[in-house]
Amino acid sequence: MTTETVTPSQEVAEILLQQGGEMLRECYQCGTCTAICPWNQVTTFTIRKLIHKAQMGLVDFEDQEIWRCVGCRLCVDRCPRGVDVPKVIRAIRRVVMDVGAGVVPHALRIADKNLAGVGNPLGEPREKRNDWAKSLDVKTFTKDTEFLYFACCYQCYDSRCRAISRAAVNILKKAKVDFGILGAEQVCCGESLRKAGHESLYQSLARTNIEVFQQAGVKKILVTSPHCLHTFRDEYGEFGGNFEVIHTAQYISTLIEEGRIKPTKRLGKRVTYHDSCCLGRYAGMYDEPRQILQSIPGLELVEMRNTCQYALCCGGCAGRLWQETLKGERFAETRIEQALEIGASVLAVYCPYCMVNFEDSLLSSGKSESLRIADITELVEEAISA
Amino acid sequence: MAKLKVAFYWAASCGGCEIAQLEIGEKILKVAEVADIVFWPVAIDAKYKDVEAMADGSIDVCLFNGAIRNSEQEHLAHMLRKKSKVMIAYGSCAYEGGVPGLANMFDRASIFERVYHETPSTNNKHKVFPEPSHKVHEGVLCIPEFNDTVKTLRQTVDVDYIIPGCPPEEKTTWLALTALIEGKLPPKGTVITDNVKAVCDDCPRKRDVKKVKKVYRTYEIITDPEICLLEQGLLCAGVATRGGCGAPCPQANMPCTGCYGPVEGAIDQGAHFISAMASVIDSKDPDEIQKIIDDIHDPVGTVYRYSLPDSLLRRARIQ
Amino acid sequence: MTKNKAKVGVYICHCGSNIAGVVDVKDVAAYAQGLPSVAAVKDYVYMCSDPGQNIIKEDIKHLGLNRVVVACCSPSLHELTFRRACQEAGLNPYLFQQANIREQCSWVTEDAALATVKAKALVSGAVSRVVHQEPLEKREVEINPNTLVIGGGIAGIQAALEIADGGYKVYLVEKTPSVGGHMAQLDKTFPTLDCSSCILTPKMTQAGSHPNIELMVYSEVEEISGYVGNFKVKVRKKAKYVDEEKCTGCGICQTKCPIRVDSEFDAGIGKRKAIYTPFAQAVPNVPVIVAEECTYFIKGKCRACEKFCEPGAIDFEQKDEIVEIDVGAIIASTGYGVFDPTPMAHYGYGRLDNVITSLEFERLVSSAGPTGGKIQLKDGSTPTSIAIAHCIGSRDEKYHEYCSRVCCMYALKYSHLIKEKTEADVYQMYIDMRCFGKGYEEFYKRLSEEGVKFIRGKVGEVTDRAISDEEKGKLIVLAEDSLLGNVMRVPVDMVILCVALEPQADAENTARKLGISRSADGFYLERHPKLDPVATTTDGVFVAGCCQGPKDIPDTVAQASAAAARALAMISKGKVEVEAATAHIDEERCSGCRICNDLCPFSSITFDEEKKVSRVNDALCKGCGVCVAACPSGIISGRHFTAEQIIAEIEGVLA
Amino acid sequence: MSFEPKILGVLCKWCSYAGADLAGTSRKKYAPNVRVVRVNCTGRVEPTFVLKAFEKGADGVLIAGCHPGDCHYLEGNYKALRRFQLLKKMLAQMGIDDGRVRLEWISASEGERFAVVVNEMTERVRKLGPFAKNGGSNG
Repeated sequence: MTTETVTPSQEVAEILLQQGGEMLRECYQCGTCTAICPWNQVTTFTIRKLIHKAQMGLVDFEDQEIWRCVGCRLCVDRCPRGVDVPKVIRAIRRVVMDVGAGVVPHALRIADKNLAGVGNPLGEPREKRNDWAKSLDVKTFTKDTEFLYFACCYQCYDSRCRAISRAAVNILKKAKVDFGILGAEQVCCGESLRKAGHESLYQSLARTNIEVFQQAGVKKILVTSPHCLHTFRDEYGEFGGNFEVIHTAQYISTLIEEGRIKPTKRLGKRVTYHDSCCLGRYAGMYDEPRQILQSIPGLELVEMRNTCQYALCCGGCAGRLWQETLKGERFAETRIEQALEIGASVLAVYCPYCMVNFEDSLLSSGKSESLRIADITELVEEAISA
Repeated sequence: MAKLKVAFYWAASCGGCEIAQLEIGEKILKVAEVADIVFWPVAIDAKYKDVEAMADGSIDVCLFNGAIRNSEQEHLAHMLRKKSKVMIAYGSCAYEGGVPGLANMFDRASIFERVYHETPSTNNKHKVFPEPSHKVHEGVLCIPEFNDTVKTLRQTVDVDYIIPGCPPEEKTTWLALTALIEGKLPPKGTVITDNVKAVCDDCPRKRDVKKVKKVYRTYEIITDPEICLLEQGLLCAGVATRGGCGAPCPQANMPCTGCYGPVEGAIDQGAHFISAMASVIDSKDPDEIQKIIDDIHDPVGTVYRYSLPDSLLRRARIQ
Repeated sequence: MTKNKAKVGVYICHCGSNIAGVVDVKDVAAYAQGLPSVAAVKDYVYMCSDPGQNIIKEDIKHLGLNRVVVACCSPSLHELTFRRACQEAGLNPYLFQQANIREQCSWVTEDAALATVKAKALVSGAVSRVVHQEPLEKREVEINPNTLVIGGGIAGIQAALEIADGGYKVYLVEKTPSVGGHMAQLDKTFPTLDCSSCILTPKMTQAGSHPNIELMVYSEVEEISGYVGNFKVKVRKKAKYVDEEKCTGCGICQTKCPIRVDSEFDAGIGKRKAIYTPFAQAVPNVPVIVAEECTYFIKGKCRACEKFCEPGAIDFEQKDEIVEIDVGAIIASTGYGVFDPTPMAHYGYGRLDNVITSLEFERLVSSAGPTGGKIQLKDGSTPTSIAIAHCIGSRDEKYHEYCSRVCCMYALKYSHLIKEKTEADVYQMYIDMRCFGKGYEEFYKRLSEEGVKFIRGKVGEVTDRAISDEEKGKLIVLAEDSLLGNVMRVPVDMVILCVALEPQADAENTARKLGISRSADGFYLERHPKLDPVATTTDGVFVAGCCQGPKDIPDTVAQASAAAARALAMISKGKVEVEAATAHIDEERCSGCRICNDLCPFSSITFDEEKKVSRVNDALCKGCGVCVAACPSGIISGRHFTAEQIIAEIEGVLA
Repeated sequence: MSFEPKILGVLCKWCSYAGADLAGTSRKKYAPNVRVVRVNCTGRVEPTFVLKAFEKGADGVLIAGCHPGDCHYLEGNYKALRRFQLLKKMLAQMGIDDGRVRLEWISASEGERFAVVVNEMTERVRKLGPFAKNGGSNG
């Protein structure tokens, strides 16, 4: 250990405040966040110390630890000073992504480059954005259409996730909902990118979408990703985009309640539901997904430990989906074990990121035989296709 | 006893006061027994020069309604003052400027611009605006000069009594006429009503302590007919308005708009109303207070609906 | 005296060179001479000196002045001086007005010429105002020498005893069946570790038997009206169904009663009967029957207690009784409530057996408690390790932002008691150790020597999910040791949650009855946080103990004594002066619109439903003028601050 | 000659008047344009006073009282705030510049601040020029 004369770096502290980290001043270093941070179940991650370094202006921007936080908000709900930790972390990341200090992890840089170039993190061509809807006969949104259905990038391009958007379309059609889709001019919602710290690019994505929506005369948007929900509903307003944004969890539960769709086909399975951070702690939607599941005949709903506001993150928020997490440190693995522990044969999710993460971990852990990962949208589609 | 000589005049007004004078119904016969009308442009053909020819002080009472908007009205006010023993400002316009007084939110130039140029139905490319005098072949044409600022009768001539209201209620008019007929005139300057308290005193609605979280316009809310309108978020000016009208508006589910003017002794009706209203806004948070206030769309028009020319500021400042 | 005949004397002070060095006082004097109603103008080197004051007094007597203006320093310095001078010369002191041409003119203005202009304006304002000023009489009200103390915890007992020993009557109202409060529930007290009941019981007995104290237990204050010196209080004495005169306190009824319910006194970890005294040393030692729990009241049969009561003290016919008392002063010592940690589900309280609150532990460790002082787990076994979690519900913006002040110290006390009675390891999970009192730091040191382990970090979670063999069957406490930067999983048998002290659940209601305010945290608001910590915004109402904010026993006792001293001072004076410059409603012109009703911070405005007019109670009004400014009819006048006077001054200074 | 604005200052006696006194005892020099009237509390200030001041030749009005939470009468300053916010809206409609009326919280210990506020306000009003008493040409 060396002794050094520490001059807390005022400039760095100031920049962090400017980048939206004001809340860090409130922290009194009690360590509650560290104590409950899910990372500490698999490795060591002293988030409290990182915040203290930020307070002192002593953050090491080259340290890869600053990319670890998944923004799951578990700590926010328990912080006695109400510090919005993900916002503090976001401010630190902005210094790297936007201001140019430190090092951007390689995998994140690729996703970032893709977003800047082709408007989606997967690097797929723009013009193929609507390929998933081919053969489904979905009408294009016009200003007389009630809802715009916005599919998440993964639901547009990822082969596994396309099933979700396709299921959603089938449900909506069956319920005779007046909806349409827009074309390749749409881009990624940018939610994860913002949490990963690239504010300027996020804002340009957001503005693009807002313009596309406004020009098309969009008022109401249906989404199947809670990430889109969060940023469309809670963040686009900052840039003049004010839309009524509804996640299918909410909308489908209403359709069922109103009898516009009827889940009649039995699903004789033990199903557990994984609350995604964005739909759960961010949007507070815990009941709707469970109500939908319980409306499916024969389905037995069981709960894992850590559910609802205490749910464990899948590990894919805040840009972590695009980065490599070492085997043994993946929350998705823990979650799959938890599901198997209670004898579930289906792990239901309501978020494409969770889907991608769980499918990945399931494959690498070789447990594909014993557990099926399914989006609730898919389960509903099956149940109503009698 | 010789019959009373009575004059009526209307200046900047809507004509409602003329009708209100007839509201007394068959009691008019009683008036006719004791009074002769010597001048009443709305009903009797008489020329200004006839009035001019009368001796000073030869009219017993002049009931003058309407505000002073132009030079003709100003001239008549002075003339009638000279000819009359008693000058009465009849109705809100003469008393406080009234609705025409809201023109004090503008000046002559902007009013002309609007009326003679901007209105969609007007075609006046060359911006021909009224001029007090205009030379033509045959000579000079004159029309009255339009003032920048509307004035009250009291700001123009000495006034003996005031009968408030837009228009005055029948019972208020009759109260004044009875006093005249019976010769039992109150001290000069009296505003003649039968209630010195605010309109609330006449209002049958149930009143409680007041806490206003949201302000509504009348069309935005269906009110409880039993409860004070102010408590329900309507800007009822009854609290800051002289009573005597019998509170007909609140009884018809409409908030008082303040036509009887300030309560006796109050300095500025609008300022008092603002103070009272703001005091009962139920918030300590500047942003929330502002949000509540944002719903008050036209404060001046609300608190000075009839009294802008008579207020402390008298008019808006035009840049 | 009419305004037309106002004769104003204007006196310009040089204040040595303080004023005259900048302001041209002769010029100001000449200007004042020309103002309306001014009958005399003089300038003098020091107006506040005796010769200066004498000039004014002489002029009042000889020139017949009926208004006086002195242009000098700030009224906060010499308003009283000159008012007194006027009074001594026979002029009502409210006919004096001061113009501040020093602090707000000569001392702050660079340019002498502009300072003179400003001084003239200020003098003009004062002259213009003083003409409209009216004589006012200072008013005094008699003080009723009886005092009401609400709440019979240590604060209430202490305050009551102080006043009673001073020779005055005290009504001590307590809502439970016995005095003693929270202190009676405690086992030992920090840092001295003396037994709580050993020091409290004698005081309770003294309060119970003092000839000047009328104890009203099982009673609640229903309504308070009146004002300082003359409060009228309605107290509901709840039916005890036991005749106090006949009961001998033998306790047989309690052994015979078949109904067992959770004991409030034992914080729910012990049981009591439907007829009970909260604890053995209760004062008075008379049990009460809880009708909602009693079999006889519910089903109409049983009466076991009655059968065995030899003196025949059981009386099922008793009814609640409303007693009216008159008092001059009120001391609120209503204490605190205890934070319920159930909403913080991650701590497992209510779900995990051996997660308990500090108050429950207090009863557990008490030798008079349900276990006789044995520290044990729910299954009766002795714990081998205990974690003490600090700041549960305190210092937490989601619950209570404030520090509860006593937890660090009682947590240390628990460590000692645990070490004394068991072999258990003790962990303290703390954010900051706050040991501010006399002997507290020393106590901390002593406990450190006893081998207690201190982990600097707030507990994040308590779980029963073991991830290793040594965790099996244990409660695992998760906390970051922030000094090490490591997350610790601490397996223990018992977790004590140091829960916050919070305002009583009915604090809002009580505050309303008392007409006092509460601070943002919900505790009663003292008049001044530093210089007047026992008075409240309502004259004659004082606060003592935790109802004003969390505090330990020494601070509570000190505040109680202070509150008693304030009440005694009032009583011994016999009279209290009330504000003369109050608001007045002209009922002849009040329309009863009720705009003003809720604005008064001192609840001095009432509405007469019959006459439909509002009315100001002079004794409660402090003359702030908020109602005056609000009255849409302009018919509330603020004495000495009338609209006429203020507008006259405005016109004057702008002239 | 440059225009010397006349500004009415209405100060609460517990905080702001004491703050102004403190500016005096610490010999802070500031513009002589504010003429102070002392009231019990900003809660006593009627909108009428402000209008009256303009009518009587003031070019601006400064109202100052205790900081929120510090009112000697508990909440008088909040009531002043509500009235002020509504009055401001009305004055804006009447074409009266925002800079002519100001409500400030100045404590008894903020002598320095009082001086700063007075100087700022004086300069602002000086720039705005004299208040047009009648505002119309022939009215």
